[in-house]
Amino acid sequence: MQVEFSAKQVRLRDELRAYFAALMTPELQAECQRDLGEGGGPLWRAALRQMGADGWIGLGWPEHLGGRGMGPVEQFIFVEEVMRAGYPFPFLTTESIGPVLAEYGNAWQREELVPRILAGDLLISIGYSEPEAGTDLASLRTRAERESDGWIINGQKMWTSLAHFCDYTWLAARTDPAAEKKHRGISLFLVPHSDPGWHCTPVHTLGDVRTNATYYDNVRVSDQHRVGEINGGWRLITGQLNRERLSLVNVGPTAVLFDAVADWATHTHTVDGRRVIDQDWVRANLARVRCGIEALKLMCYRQVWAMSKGQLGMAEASAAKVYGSEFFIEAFRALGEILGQGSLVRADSCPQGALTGRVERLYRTASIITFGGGTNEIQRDIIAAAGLLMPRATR
Amino acid sequence: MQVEFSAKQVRLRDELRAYFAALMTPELQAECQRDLGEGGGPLWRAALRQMGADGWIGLGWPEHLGGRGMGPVEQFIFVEEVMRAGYPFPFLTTESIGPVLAEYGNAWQREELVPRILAGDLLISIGYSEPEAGTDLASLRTRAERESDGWIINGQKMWTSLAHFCDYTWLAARTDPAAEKKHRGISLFLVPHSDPGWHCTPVHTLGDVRTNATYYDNVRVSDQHRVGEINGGWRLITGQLNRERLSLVNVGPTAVLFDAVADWATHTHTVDGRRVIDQDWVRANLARVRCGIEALKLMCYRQVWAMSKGQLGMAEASAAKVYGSEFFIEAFRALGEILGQGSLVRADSCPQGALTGRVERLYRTASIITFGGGTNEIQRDIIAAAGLLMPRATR
Amino acid sequence: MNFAESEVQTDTRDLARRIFEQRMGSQELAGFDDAPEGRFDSSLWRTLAEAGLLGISVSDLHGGMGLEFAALAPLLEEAGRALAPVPIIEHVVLAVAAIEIYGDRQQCERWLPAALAGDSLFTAALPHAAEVNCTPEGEALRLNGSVALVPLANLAQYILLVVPADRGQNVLLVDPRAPGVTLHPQRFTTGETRFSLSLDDVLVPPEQLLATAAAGQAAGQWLLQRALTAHCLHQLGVCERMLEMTAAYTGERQQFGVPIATFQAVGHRAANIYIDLECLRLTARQAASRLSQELAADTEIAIAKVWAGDVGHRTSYAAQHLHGGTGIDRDYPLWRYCLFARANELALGGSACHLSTLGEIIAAGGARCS
Amino acid sequence: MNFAESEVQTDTRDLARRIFEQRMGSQELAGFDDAPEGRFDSSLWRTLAEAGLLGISVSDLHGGMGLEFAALAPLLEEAGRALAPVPIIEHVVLAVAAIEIYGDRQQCERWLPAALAGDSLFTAALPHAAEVNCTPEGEALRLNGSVALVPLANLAQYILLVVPADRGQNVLLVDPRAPGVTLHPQRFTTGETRFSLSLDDVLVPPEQLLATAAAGQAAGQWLLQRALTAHCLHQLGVCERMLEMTAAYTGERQQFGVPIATFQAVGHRAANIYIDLECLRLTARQAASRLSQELAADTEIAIAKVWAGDVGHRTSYAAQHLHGGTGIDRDYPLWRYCLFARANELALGGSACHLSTLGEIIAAGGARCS
Repeated sequence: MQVEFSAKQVRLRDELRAYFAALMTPELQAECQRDLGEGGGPLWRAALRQMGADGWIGLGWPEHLGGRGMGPVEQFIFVEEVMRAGYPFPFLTTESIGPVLAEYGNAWQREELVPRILAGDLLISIGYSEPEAGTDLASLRTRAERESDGWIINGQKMWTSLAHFCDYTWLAARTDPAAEKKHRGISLFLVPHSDPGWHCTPVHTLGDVRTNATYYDNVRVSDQHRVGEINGGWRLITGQLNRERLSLVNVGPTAVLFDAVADWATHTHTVDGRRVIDQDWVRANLARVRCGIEALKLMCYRQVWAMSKGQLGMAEASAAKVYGSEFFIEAFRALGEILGQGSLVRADSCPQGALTGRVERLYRTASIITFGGGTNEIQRDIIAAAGLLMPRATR
Repeated sequence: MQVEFSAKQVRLRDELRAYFAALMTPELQAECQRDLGEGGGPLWRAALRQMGADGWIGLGWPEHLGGRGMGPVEQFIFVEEVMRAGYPFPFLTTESIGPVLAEYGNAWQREELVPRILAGDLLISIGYSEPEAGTDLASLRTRAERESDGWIINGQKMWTSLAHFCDYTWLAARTDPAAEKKHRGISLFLVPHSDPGWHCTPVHTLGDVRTNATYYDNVRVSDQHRVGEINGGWRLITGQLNRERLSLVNVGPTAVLFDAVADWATHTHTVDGRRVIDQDWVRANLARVRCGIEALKLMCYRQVWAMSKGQLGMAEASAAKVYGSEFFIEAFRALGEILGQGSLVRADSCPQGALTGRVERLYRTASIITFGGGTNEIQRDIIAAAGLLMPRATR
Repeated sequence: MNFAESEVQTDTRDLARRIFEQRMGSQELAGFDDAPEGRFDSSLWRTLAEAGLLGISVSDLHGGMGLEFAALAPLLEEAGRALAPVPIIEHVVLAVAAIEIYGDRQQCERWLPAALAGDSLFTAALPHAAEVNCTPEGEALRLNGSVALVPLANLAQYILLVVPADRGQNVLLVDPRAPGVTLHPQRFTTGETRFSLSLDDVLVPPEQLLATAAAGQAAGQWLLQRALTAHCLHQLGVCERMLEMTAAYTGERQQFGVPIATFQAVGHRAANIYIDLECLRLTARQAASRLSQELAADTEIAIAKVWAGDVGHRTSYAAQHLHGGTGIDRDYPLWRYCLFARANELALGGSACHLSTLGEIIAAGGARCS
Repeated sequence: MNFAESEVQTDTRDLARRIFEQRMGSQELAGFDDAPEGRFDSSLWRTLAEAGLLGISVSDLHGGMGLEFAALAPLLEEAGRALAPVPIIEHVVLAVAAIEIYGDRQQCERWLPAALAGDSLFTAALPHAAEVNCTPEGEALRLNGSVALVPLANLAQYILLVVPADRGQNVLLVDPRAPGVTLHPQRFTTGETRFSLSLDDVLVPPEQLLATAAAGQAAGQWLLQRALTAHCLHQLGVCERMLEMTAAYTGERQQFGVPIATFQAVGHRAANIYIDLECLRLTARQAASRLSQELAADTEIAIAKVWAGDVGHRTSYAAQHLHGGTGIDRDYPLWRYCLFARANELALGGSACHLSTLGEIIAAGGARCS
């Protein structure tokens, strides 16, 4: 085992770090802050296309798909750096849907859509959850019915994040209501947001980030918009979610934050003249966070290495997702304690990029990934069953 | 709310503390240490009878049952002090079986046995668990069958702690194998250990403490030995367990230990000349333990106060049991870290009563009460159902 | 030993709950979510004043009820349950109490009647938020520096400040409209506007000084104890409501054909919060009880504040998680509670900080269990 | 980046596991439970020596395999899984390595062949356990003081000690039979006898000194890094076995008519340990890898030792709890693992202590993530 990057990988990382230092202009940073770290603005779009044009988005992709063929580890280095830079990278599109499309998509999807994804030109939101189908995703009710050579889709989706600036929704819909096992009757479609039957209304959240409810009223799509086999959607969903998990718990931004808080505490003095970091509890909080970052970093690296060998295990992916999502919550809390009252001030009252406002917002938004991307309860069930071969409850 | 003892209660506590300081002679302490904090030796027996003769064991009991009528709070003060003193007090007999016998027992049990319990003259072990019936107690298989005017009992019990020096086992046995609900077919008996069909073999444990497997081969008891109604045992079991929980998590010994470790760390120096307590992590460990002690103390006091008002709630008793049992584990760990390698030395290689050997043994034995006395999983189920009115799974 | 609520506590709780329930439904609360003028319902404030609730702990000489600190506990807990947009901690627990205890007769007569009647509003900031330099100027004090995150500084007649002094602390009232005082709006985590104060050569006349130097130090400590305990009690109310919502929601929300509460992982996580709340409830109320009895309470308050931080954090995340997306949807009320739990957690120092304080007490030979 | 085991690591693991599985069944282990002469299976030791496993990391000049530190990792993990009664950490990781690296040619030739052949046994104690005063006496050193909990001091030819020096540390070998050395048996938490050493004017001749003063300081640090990492790897093996036993037991044990593993609370607690083990596995192996590459490793080792303590503690209690009474019954093998998890946890400082070390590194500007 050797965790360290090769010399070539270190050069790549350094190149990327310099690249993003230049790309993240103050104007782009201000726009991203205004958009609450979610992206979608014009400068953000331009930067994404720039990354595409510069060949970064498909860095690790095989060349025949328009990538540069460098492999999963290098792709991960890119994602980690873009996230460290504070750019809201649309990793759901590029790192989870893109690869599934490349593997299971039809000719149009592979030849038209995938290249546009790698060019930073196409964005896709995910439509799985419904009001009555959250953790029990297989019970979804949105229906797609055959109509001549296409499909007509009706239903409603919840938490369709980013949909308001994406081009398509990656939609799970029921195509066989009579299937004995519910999850066997589901197919996947790419629904263009240009369809007149597609509607999107904002849902405002604790973290201020906007998400969406999306509505499908007699949306008509050609059969070309179907992904994979009819009634074969479940496999695509689990494949997409497995890939999503690794991106969700990317440790880059938290590592940057740790360094910044540690440096701040080293250079800031309390009223009584001591350095902040000379308070015992400040050190203890930092040390605890540092231990967690190291573990999560290793879990992610190990997984991306396993992907490069085609060995990604289900239990390991779930373990990283559970650990990372719960660790972030504790990390933001511990770092917030160090910043004290300052971390109760919202970013829009702080100087741009101030640590305090960042931690305030991160603490407020951290719960999403403990239930999003497959609840941690389900992930623990998976670990017990797939990782420890423990029998499952029959339900 | 006023947590503090009344002046009268403070005097009682002080009187008890002085009493036990005298009672716990070095010889008795040595015997208790030899018996691994479990009791059963001749000096231990003599001291128990002395407490009985001095009127302490029944301190809080009503006068018509042979007590001094001072109430549950005063009874709890007594138990806390006897446990603080390091005397292995047989609280299962005195604080849980005794009261149930007094409430549900027949004339012989109330008039003969209860007074002997309060005199420190009668000890009772508990026989519930079986090889196949642990958490699922209602599935127990030990059978009691009618035979003329008495009962004939056959079966095996596990974890019959203290049985090897007790006089009776408080035994749960199936009396109606046909009962539709398994827990409706159980009755309780007091089985005298003098019966030739009663056998006891030691089971040695991680904590060195001996427990027992007990065997019942055609044990014959008169109907007088039955407690409560035929097939009405379940209620007695839950009543006994509810009372047991409070004793299991008595905070007294841990409070004494905390003080001792804090004082030790204040007066001991590290190799580099600092006081042990001047290390930041030592303070943090102590502070964390201190917070837990305070919470557990208040939970126990609140419950004993509720008992004095006849209001003991099921969810609160379960909460104290779960919290206390899991807190002890963390407390012993944190205090052990402070003592360092010393807490890896067994008491028999330490000076009598040394902190190090005490913590070594406590850490080793601490898991028992997370599954004993009703597993913490069951307790959490109870809290969710009885405390939060959440629906339960049908099983 | 007595764990029962006193009759007057029960009365206060019932009265406060009735008022808050009548006046502070989800819709009313929504009106204060991003309140640009601060989170203050003047009409609710007047109702509380008329009910006598602003004077619970003030002597009847000054028109109050003359009750002990513990009588305030139910009001604080209920304010937490309701997220009532009224400055009970700053006005009642701190400013009014400071005037009554440390003010002279003139100061009491000048300010207390209007403060109890709801006619004049006070706010407060303790040293935790203040970087202020005080220099004597005759009998007055000259202030320079800044104070962060003062609620309602724009509406208050006076701001109670506790600031460092040469020897000890100074406890004084600053007029937010006095020359040299500038208010800068700051958006607080809960969404409302608070204010950062700049103090440039602000002169505080002697009639606005309540306690200075060594006496001020004692007064500052006394106020800090009250403020910490008040945040713990408020936190208790906030967390209780979060747990109630979670138990109810998971009991109704169906997935896989059953209420999700029937999944053991869900029930047990809620049970853990139940236990946590027991710990917070008992330690917070104990702190209030000791303050009432004027017993030493530094240890008990530090312990309660550690629990208030830990339990607030854990309850908030458990509640969000068990609600799934609903927990963060601003159309469902939980999200607001999460923010107030965070505010209480960090008010006057988080758990790690108070754990360290407790460690210092222990290292100095205190906080023994005997 | 490469997370695969090297071929030689796989070979070592396979070989070690085969030997331990053949030789160390429950019954064999039971024979060492309360070993009054210390926990040492001399026959197993000879087998390991014959298989070359005592010399993995020793240069082929001295008859070893000449492999890097990481090649020892599988041996340490397997020793943990098997609870093998052999002093791999003291003899192989510490004493033999110290002689090879810090000894001169004579010392190497004198001791290494017999040590690798299993003919002479070494043990070791680092400063954590030592309160020893060293004074020079010509070219020799005079020792006074005591050393706690030395395993197999009764059987060893020499004891490697790292003790404080005037400027730095001294690394030396003490003959337990030398005048002035007294061994006092101490019963260790695992049940076996270890020894407290009294050193009264013990003279250590120059040919038993390996490194002194500043050089000794560096040597002592180097040995401490190896010892800490070795305990983490051993802990990994110990905890892996506990989790395997727990998954198997709960999958078979029936209550309420179903295997208890099907209760979500049981499955999730086991899943938490699975996650914990990932953390320990990756951080411990990373520490070994950095030592192999002779990279700076203080931060990574401190992190691994924090995990080793936390994971050992949590795994032990989860395993005991999920086994119910069976977990503490000495007729079932789990209990032994619990004790070794505790021993590894506290060896050379527990998690709290190493967390504090890490905090110091951070405060000095180190341990950044970039």
